[in-house]
Amino acid sequence: MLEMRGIVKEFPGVRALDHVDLLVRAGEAHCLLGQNGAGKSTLIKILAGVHRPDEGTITFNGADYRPSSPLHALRAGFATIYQELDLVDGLSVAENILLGHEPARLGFSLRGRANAVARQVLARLGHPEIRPTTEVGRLSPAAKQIVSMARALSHEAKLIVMDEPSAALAHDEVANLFRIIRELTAQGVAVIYISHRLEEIREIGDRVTVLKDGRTVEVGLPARDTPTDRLVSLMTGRTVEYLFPPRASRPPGQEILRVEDLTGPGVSFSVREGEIVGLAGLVGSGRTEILEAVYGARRAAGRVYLHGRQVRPGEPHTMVRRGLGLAPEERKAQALLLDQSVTANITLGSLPGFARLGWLDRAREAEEARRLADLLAIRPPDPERPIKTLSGGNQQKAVLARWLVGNRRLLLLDEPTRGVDVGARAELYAVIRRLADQGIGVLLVSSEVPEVLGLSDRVLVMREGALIHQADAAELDEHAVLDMIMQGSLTP
Amino acid sequence: TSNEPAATANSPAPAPAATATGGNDQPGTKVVIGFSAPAADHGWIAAIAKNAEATAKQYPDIEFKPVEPTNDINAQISAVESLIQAKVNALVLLPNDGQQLNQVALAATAAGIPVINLDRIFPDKLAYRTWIGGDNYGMGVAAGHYIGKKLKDKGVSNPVIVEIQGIATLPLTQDRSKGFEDALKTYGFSVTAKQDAQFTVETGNEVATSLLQAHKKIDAMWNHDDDQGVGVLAAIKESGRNEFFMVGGAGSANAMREIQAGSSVLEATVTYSPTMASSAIKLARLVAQGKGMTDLVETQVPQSITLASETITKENVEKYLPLGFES
Amino acid sequence: MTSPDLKKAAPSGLLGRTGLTGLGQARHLGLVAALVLLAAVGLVTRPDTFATTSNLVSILSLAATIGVITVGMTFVIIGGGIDLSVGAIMALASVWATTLATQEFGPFVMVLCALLVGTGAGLVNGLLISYGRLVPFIATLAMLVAARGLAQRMSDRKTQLVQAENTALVELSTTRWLGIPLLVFIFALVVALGWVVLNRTTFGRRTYAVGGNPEAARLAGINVRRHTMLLYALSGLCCGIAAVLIMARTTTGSSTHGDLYELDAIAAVIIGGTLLTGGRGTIIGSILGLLIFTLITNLFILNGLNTSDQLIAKGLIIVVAVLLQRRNLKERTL
Amino acid sequence: MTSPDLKKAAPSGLLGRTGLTGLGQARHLGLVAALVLLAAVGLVTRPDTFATTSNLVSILSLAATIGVITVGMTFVIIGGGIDLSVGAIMALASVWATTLATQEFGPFVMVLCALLVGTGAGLVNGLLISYGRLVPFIATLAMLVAARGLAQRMSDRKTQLVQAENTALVELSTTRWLGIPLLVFIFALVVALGWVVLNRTTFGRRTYAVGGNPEAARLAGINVRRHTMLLYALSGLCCGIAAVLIMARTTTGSSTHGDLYELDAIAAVIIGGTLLTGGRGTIIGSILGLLIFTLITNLFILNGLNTSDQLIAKGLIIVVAVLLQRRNLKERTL
Ligand SMILES: Nc1ncnc2c1ncn2[C@@H]1O[C@H](COP(=O)(O)OP(=O)(O)OP(=O)(O)O)[C@@H](O)[C@H]1O
Ligand SMILES: Nc1ncnc2c1ncn2[C@@H]1O[C@H](COP(=O)(O)OP(=O)(O)OP(=O)(O)O)[C@@H](O)[C@H]1O
Ligand SMILES: [Mg+2]
Ligand SMILES: [Mg+2]
Repeated sequence: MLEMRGIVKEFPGVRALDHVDLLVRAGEAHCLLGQNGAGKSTLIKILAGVHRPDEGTITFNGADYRPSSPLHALRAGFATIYQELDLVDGLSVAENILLGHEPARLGFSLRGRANAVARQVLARLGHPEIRPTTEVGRLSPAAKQIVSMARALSHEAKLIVMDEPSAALAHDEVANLFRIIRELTAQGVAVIYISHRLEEIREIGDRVTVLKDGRTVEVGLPARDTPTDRLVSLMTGRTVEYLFPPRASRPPGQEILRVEDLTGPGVSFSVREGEIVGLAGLVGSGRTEILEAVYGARRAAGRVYLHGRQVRPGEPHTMVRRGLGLAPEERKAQALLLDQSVTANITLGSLPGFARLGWLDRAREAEEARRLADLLAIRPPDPERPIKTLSGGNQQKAVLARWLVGNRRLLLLDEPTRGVDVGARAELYAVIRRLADQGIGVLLVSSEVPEVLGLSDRVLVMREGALIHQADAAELDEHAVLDMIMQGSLTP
Repeated sequence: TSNEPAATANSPAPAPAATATGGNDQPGTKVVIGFSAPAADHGWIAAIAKNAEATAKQYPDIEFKPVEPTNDINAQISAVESLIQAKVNALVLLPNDGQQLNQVALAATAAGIPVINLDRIFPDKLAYRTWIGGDNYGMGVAAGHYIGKKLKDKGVSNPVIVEIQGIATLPLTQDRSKGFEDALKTYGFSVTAKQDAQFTVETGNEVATSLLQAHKKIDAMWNHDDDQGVGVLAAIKESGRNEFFMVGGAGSANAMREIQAGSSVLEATVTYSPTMASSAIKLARLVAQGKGMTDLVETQVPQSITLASETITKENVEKYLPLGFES
Repeated sequence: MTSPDLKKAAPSGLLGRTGLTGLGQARHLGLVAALVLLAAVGLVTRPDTFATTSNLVSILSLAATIGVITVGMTFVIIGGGIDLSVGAIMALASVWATTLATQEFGPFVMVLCALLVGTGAGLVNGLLISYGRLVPFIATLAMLVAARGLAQRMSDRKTQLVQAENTALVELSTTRWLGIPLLVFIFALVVALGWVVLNRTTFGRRTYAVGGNPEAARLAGINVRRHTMLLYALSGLCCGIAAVLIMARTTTGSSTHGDLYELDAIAAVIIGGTLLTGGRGTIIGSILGLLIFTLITNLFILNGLNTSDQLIAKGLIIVVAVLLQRRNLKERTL
Repeated sequence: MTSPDLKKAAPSGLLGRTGLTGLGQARHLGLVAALVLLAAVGLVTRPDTFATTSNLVSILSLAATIGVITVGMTFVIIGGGIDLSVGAIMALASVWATTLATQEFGPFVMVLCALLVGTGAGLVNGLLISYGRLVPFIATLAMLVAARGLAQRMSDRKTQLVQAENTALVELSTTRWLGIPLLVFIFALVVALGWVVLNRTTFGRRTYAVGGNPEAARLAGINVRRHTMLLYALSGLCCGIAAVLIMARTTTGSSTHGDLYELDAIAAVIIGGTLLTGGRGTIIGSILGLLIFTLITNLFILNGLNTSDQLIAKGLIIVVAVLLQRRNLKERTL
């Protein structure tokens, strides 16, 4: 049904796609795999009419297809869920879903009809509780992701492209998403699905195309039968062994952080030197709120103690001076200076460390950035590039790198591996563990339960703003945790 | 300046000396006089507002009602409308632009309020009871004659004459330039270059700086306005040029002091005195009280009064200095 | 994500359906409070004149010209742009419509001429910005100087009177209906139309998208460039209408009309809660903002303060008015 | 992606390391091209006067006052704000420094007074914006009107001359060193200092961060409010320096000084490639932008064009100058 051949796309200084082929059949769920920066998003943006290819041909249902604009692509039957959330905060949910193809008569929008359509699509996605009239800017990231999906579904598309739709979703939501994908493929709609979670690909995918450094290394592998090792080695060019680094052998040291009744009664716990504490829970269960409250980025009830002394988290800058660092959840809105270089983004959190009397030592800055770019395998490995030209996963690595500079005592990591590929993930885990071994405390939020269990020493389970369980990670397994976080919270 | 007995009634206007010679200054019926003028962002206009207020204060029978000065036509119309609503007994109006406020002045007249038109004239004679103002054309003529005569006496042929205007879109600027041009023509001269400034020190300075670059040798310069003249003189001093002489305009105290000191290129200035505002208030009072001007034979205040523009030089500056306005 | 959580985030309220909820209302409340406060000052200081019909009518007449421009400006700013050329375009339209050549054809053609000139100049802005890719600030600044220059040339820097045979035009300002001059009705009509277009048509809703997230709008299949162009044309049209009103009020066309209107209009829009970064804002807010400014001026007129004190007081009042509608740092922009 | 590819993208050159690479340079090339073009016009039309030292010096002297203000404005705009009050603050500082009471203490105290008044007014702006949470447009607009009002009150609307005993101040403009007036050196010094602070210090780096993404800057541990406040104080300080220069040039302090400087300064900054949304921009660009404006005016006066034609031509030249440095739609903002 869709055939892309020999696609080449160059950005200034980077050949993002180098003769890529992709074949998609009607009614299949076709997965795209590849490391961060492999060119997945670029490829699907070509399909969506955002970028124009420098070379190559595309045929769709036998006819030549050359999208000149997103509008053209939508009309041709291609709908896309983009990796970066692209919604308009000032408009309502329904207006966002139907943006560009609003039901209208003589230019007057028919809001009743629009709300009805939106309600219907949201219901189909299993979220009747998102009201079509709510302003999108007030929704949580997860709800925004749902709205993005609803927008793609609202088109009568023949092919739907999903670029890491699950990155912002928790377990139960992913199941919902897969139900929809199955419905679509059953109706003959093709789906191109991009994700860094191999188990998802195994579950939903029919066939897999693997990209590496802008080239196709394998086309149309059967998704269910190809061994994981094989996929990983195709992507990374090597084998990734044991995913999670071994836990510390020595017991954790002195207490760094203690909170009491933070954000709500009963939310009390502590983090010690050399300890990684994981927060498990569904999206919206209040984990981000805890991190932000500790960091002084959000006013909240409760008490915070650092090294045994009570502090008033004022503003983030006071907490940073006390040795804390937060890698926030939404990298584009909360972490990145898109126009600046990777270096400037990395050193932003520790500028005084690179300066004497306010005067920057830029050589040292560049050196440190280069070291971290190597350590985290940021690609392209040139820290002077503007960060906005990096792929999503590589930007995420730069966000983490910011707090690997200087002497932090406690790191607050909110979904640190969002959008990071398998290979790089293993390296990140190793880096985090190494930090802990050096005596730093880590408070980690992740929506991927295996990640929380595998990386943490201790796990806190959250549900609807309450801390419902604390235990050593070794004492828990995935099922037990899932049971706890989902209990009673599934929509009837 | 307006305290010439021929022009107004019987008292020198700016100084608060109410030396009444006739019976006109005797308290009469109480009158409310509305006053509206452009925003006082300029020394001359500021002097207008101040003179008006000072004069009104001299008379216990005047209730002075100024409204917000503004440079926005639309707002000035509103301001005048509010005075009409307030049913003042007489209006003294210095419009931003006579044509544009003509309609509202007509409305005032129709409402039975006599309008004393100050300086910038309404095109429609029905719009005002009396006009009093300076002679912009005459000012240009005075400056032109001074420069023309002096150059002629020196025997300069083809002189470079530079003119620095005020705000170009004001009719008064165009009148001044016209008078200047016409007067120079009688000597066979013409203006070599002219540029407009904004009546401010700073713009005068900027324009003069560039003009001095454009013309390496200048014979004479006329600057329309002594306010901006401060900046013009600073630019001339900075450049160290002194091969030419300069004539100012309006007659500020500062310009007169320069002329008196004789240390700069400024040799003369032609007057356009803000004392006219004082006279206008007096006229408004007389009109509202139904009086005439006791020095004249007429039983009523005349319909129009034009002030003469005089030339102040080192010889006569002594006499004018007390009347100069502090810009 | 569970349904209770989402519900927490979901707002409710009167304006829930316009997409500008909670916040929007609070903002307008602040503006209304400021207006009420100013009105109270008026009532106390000038009990005799302030609350008279004729004074209120005169406030509205004063607000009308710049009010029409403010409506267009609101669209442009919500759409992520800015228009510095509004006053100059109005001046050019008024001059063009009052040339003797145009006046020959009677008042109807004069109005048409003003509207066309306004829209045309706006269209040039729009083309420069959307297809020429100039930043709006620069493109409209260039239009500002060029349009004023052209207006000066056309009029030879003279004020052009509306001829006696075309007094029908002037009657917009002098004829009253229910005691209110026609031009106030025109103002009201433009505001109402602006509100309808912004809130009830796809054009209006897309304006929020184009200003709030142009990239997202483009990805959603909106022709962002054409839309941007139309926004400036719309603003130009509003300037044309304003030119008609100013001709009616002053009986003239002049290259000096509308000097610094751009600042007043932008200030009104921003005080009304529209962000200079685009994507948010309301017509009502802008008009309330404008009325605050007009009311301040009116109070000063009535109380005859001297200019310097006025300016100082105006500065303080602006600060207080806005403190009444304090906004949080996240939304901070220009 | 291979390493040779990367090298291509890696910038070299003066600005290479600031993170504003390639693009930044290309932008400046456009501005330089526009300047060269204008200079060529000057050479052709007025071969006798244009390229003389004294004309070039006079262009720089004219640019100096507003140039100093432009440096401060560049900081504020990169930091995500805007400052409409620059001209008014300069006027206030010049008036305050030339009151008879101040002048008694001699030129040194006058300079100090101007700098303090400027910084103080800027600080008030900063406090209103960062702690009072007013949008910068409104806060500085309020400062504009209030500062002008105060300047008018202080000076009683009169132009205040620098007294004879304080001519040391005026000598900044009349004394020359290597044929160049001291005030041009002051201008150059301020530009150089501004460049260093913006490109080589943590303060400068933070300015980009605060303007580019205030939330990210806050979460990275930057005290965004304090920084914002300091930016406006810095802009105020620049206005104070500008006040000293204008006093030296015009030998006066006056409430009319610096009228509409805000527009000129903002236009120069934006033509220089700084985005009104903040986070990007260079001092060099702003100064080049300013020189373009100054050069245009100089050329017009040398050639004796009348104002109307000047305005029309100015509009066209701005458009052409910016088309020379066309920018793509994605970067479009204000
Ligand atoms: N606008 C751009 N300008 C320059 N380079 C770009 C641009 N967009 C993408 N690239 C580069 O193209 C390459 C492919 O990026 P792309 O976003 O397609 O990766 P991806 O496979 O989607 O990665 P991820 O899994 O991290 O999302 C990267 O090297 C990236 O730096
Ligand atoms: N800006 C906001 N305005 C209003 N409510 C909010 C806002 N941000 C979060 N909330 C609410 O606060 C609660 C906790 O949200 P929080 O983001 O801390 O959850 P979380 O467990 O970290 O989920 P996620 O994985 O999405 O970050 C949720 O009910 C959410 O709806
Ligand atoms: Mg991607
Ligand atoms: Mg979270």
